[in-house]
Amino acid sequence: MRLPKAGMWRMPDWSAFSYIVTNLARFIRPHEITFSGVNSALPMLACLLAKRAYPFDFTYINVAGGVDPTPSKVPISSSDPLLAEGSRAIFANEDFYDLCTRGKMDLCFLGAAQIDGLGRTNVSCIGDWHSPKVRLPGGGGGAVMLPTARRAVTWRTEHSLRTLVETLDFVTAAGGMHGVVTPIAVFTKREGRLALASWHPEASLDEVRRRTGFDFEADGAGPTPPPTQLEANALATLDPEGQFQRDAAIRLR
Amino acid sequence: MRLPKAGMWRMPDWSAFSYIVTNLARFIRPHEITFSGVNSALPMLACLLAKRAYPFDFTYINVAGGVDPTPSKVPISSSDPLLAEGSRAIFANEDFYDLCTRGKMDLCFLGAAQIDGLGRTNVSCIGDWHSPKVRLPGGGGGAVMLPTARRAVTWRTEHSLRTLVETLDFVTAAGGMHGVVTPIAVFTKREGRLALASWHPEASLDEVRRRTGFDFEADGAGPTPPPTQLEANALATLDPEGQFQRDAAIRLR
Amino acid sequence: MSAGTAKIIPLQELAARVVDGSSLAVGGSFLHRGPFAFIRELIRQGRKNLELVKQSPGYDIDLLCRAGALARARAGIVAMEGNFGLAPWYRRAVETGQIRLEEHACATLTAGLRAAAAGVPFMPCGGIHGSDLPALNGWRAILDPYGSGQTVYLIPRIAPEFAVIHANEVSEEGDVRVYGTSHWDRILSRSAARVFVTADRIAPSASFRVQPELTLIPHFLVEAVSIVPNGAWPGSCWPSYEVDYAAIEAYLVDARDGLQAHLDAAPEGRNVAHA
Amino acid sequence: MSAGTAKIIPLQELAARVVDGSSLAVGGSFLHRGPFAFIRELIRQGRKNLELVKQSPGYDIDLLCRAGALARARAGIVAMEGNFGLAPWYRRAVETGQIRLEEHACATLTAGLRAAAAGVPFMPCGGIHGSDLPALNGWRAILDPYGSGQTVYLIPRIAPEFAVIHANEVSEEGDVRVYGTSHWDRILSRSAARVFVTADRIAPSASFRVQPELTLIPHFLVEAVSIVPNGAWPGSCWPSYEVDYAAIEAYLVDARDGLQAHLDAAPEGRNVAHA
Repeated sequence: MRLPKAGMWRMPDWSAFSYIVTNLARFIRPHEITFSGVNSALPMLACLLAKRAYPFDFTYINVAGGVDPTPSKVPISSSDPLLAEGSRAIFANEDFYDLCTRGKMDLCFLGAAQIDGLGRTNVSCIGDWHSPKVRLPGGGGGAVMLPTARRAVTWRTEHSLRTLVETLDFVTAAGGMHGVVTPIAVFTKREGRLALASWHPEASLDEVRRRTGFDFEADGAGPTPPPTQLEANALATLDPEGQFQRDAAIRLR
Repeated sequence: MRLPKAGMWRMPDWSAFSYIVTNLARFIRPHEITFSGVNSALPMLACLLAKRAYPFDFTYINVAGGVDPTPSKVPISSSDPLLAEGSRAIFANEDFYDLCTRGKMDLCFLGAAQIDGLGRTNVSCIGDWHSPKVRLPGGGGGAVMLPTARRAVTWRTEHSLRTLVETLDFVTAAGGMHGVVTPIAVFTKREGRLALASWHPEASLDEVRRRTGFDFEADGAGPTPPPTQLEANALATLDPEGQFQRDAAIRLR
Repeated sequence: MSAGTAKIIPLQELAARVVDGSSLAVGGSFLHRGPFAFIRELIRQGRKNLELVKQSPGYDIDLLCRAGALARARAGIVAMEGNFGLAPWYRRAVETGQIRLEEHACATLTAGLRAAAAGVPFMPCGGIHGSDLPALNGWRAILDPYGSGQTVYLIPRIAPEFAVIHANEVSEEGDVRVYGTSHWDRILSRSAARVFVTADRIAPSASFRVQPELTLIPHFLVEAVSIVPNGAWPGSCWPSYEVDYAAIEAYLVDARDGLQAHLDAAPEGRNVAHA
Repeated sequence: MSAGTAKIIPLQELAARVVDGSSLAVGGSFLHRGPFAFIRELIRQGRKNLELVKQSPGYDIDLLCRAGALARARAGIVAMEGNFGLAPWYRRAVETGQIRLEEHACATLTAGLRAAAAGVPFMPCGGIHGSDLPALNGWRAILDPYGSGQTVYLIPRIAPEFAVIHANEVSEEGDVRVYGTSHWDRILSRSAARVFVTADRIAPSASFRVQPELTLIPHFLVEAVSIVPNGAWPGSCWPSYEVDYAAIEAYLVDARDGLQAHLDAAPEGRNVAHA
């Protein structure tokens, strides 16, 4: 990814919502199989954006059994059967999990509540599992898909010391984390630990460090390249009234 | 099964073919799930006969994925897709094997080349497995279905010292054998060993003993009750030109 | 089960067959094609101490917790989904110890169900390494006895007493057809001892004969069926109806008699279910 | 594999991708919906030292043995079926040691394929107790670590390099539809590293969009497809054509040049395959 020269960047209005969706989409590679699951509106939008914005072909499968679907509208629920509209096959749950565990899933988007410096995730609980302060959604795809997908990418709508932590309250899933996207930063795994790849043009390396609970390398990191016209247009098409952006209610700070 | 008084019986023309098909059908019980597989023309005919001749309902599933099919004609091959004609579902191979291993298959018809007194079967080879005199079809359903079906029933078109043996050349399958039908006899399992239930009216206990390679109990055995009118009619409907009977070419002696 | 016997009964009679303390596998996923009218009927009948088994429950498990009908859950991921986030009454039930949770990954729950479907005591499952879930649940890993050097976790059999599926269409005889994804319904219908189905409508048996490949569950695996139009409300049943988000918003208001109001607002009346 | 790329190629090119010594899982069962034109094309191209993996091979394995193309087989039950009994050239090949057989029950072969499909090194399989097959194949049994007292056999992973399926219809993009039973084709298509398909005809992509539930194998699992009308000859392809018993009878005559005569009699010519 070619980065503009640091410091030169001016773009006051790259929303945290657009930042996360766009940077999730940028993890998608040509001719690969990419999966989005339940509770995953942002990755769903990222996959649909990539289909529109990028000049290459890839296979998008989702938890609704869709295979390269052409939904007549974008559903609020990322597991909505609308996501199989226009699909020529139904590739249901048992099938896509087996695809992943046998090593043929190239890219999986998986949710997380807490993420540590090793790219492990907690989606189970805040506090002790047996008497939780907050009971979270739980295991889901992570424990099986994170270690078996060729690449897994997660996102967090809050970048803070309680979401990007040194120590997880519970290790729900560990293994193949490849990338993490937050409102202000993109991390990728390097030598077994998350390293900063780039930061939101309105943020800075200092801010990312201040708001991150684990240590990380940042060699070669700089401001994230802005959305291309194609990326911006694609997202505008997917969210014409900005409803998803409003519902997501994500802030940089 | 009520038996006519021994000795009184007169019926010169109960063919070995009809004897096997009819007695296989008589193992089918009301409201149960019964399965016929590949290489199983006689059990296929038995299931179709039972549907026509017996005053009770049962579920007939087969290796062609058929569930209570109504084939427009009776196929030569017992795995012919014709056996799913008229079926409201396709219950394919993985499904009926799982049904059996989880203990919900009531009655399975399974082929055999050799059968021993314990009701174990050899369908693998004559002679040593590693340098066989005759390589037989092999494992098939037996090793998994025989021990897991609630009842398994087999048949042999030749009743002789080389087919009903004291010692199998190879134990392909062992376990839940419930009954065996030959051109001259019906065996059922009793206290872990095959016992004679009845013999062909034209045969005798002596003849069955002479032509059987293993010892067996015969308490309460007598001539097999002849085909009822309904059984005879049903078989006539299934094999109007006697083609199956000719192809099977089964002899009493 | 035998073929052809009349299997279509009223919803109340279907729900009445589930006794207190039963383990119940529930079809669908989150807000989509779940047997929600059946779940509500269980609550109307005052069922208690149930166990719910489902990879991704949400509205259903929250409703059961809110009604105090649930004692145990085996689940992969629990949320209302859409934009509703966590399932509030479920969350409270776990945090206060009102229910006992066995936390799974969706695929480990499925592995346990596959073990039941295949009649074996356990099923291997890929992944899991590095997770705290095995220690939590007592899952054992074994080294491949065939020398690959791989260590694999074995998930113990999960055999629910009941599976309840909501389908688009059934035949008079109880054959089941769904449109769009089957979610986890196939494996649920093969792993439970008894399979119940609710369906939006009856379709002609002839239509099943024309396309038997579309039948997800054959009649002989199904004990009983109720015809419940809109039975997946407030969830979706593709392609017939979408999620009723307003109804879920209303459900989530923590008002006195809120549960009863929600039950009363449901499309299935006391008598609708009679087919 | 990516979506949309042109996957439809001539039969000769499809068969040419299978190199000598490959392990090949073959679809269908006995005389029904097998990719028999593909098998014949392998023989025309003089392929050698192949391994065949199939629960119930018959005509296909016999043909490969007759042509001297086969070195190994993993099979459950082998016969010509119909009224033809044993597969004569296969039988001879085993009896003379021309091929090495790994004898399975159909369900143990399937368990091995399921292990590959699920990415685990082995798969438990019910039954088998008391059979000589485990000793023959070195299958291990383990005691249920969860205390049921059950002992269960573990079947090692079986991962063929290729699966070849004959289908009724494919889309231009390579989606696969079959009518009637799918035999073992689903699990073959999920366990092999590369999936090839021959099909009687192309069906409009729109027809797949209307009923995606009927698609057995989605395009992205399929590497390449050849359109081969009557590609299952002399076997059946329901509901299009039945078994050609006369042709099989002719095939079974042990005449000089009998094999060549049979190959020449096949409907697929050198060029028919071009789509």
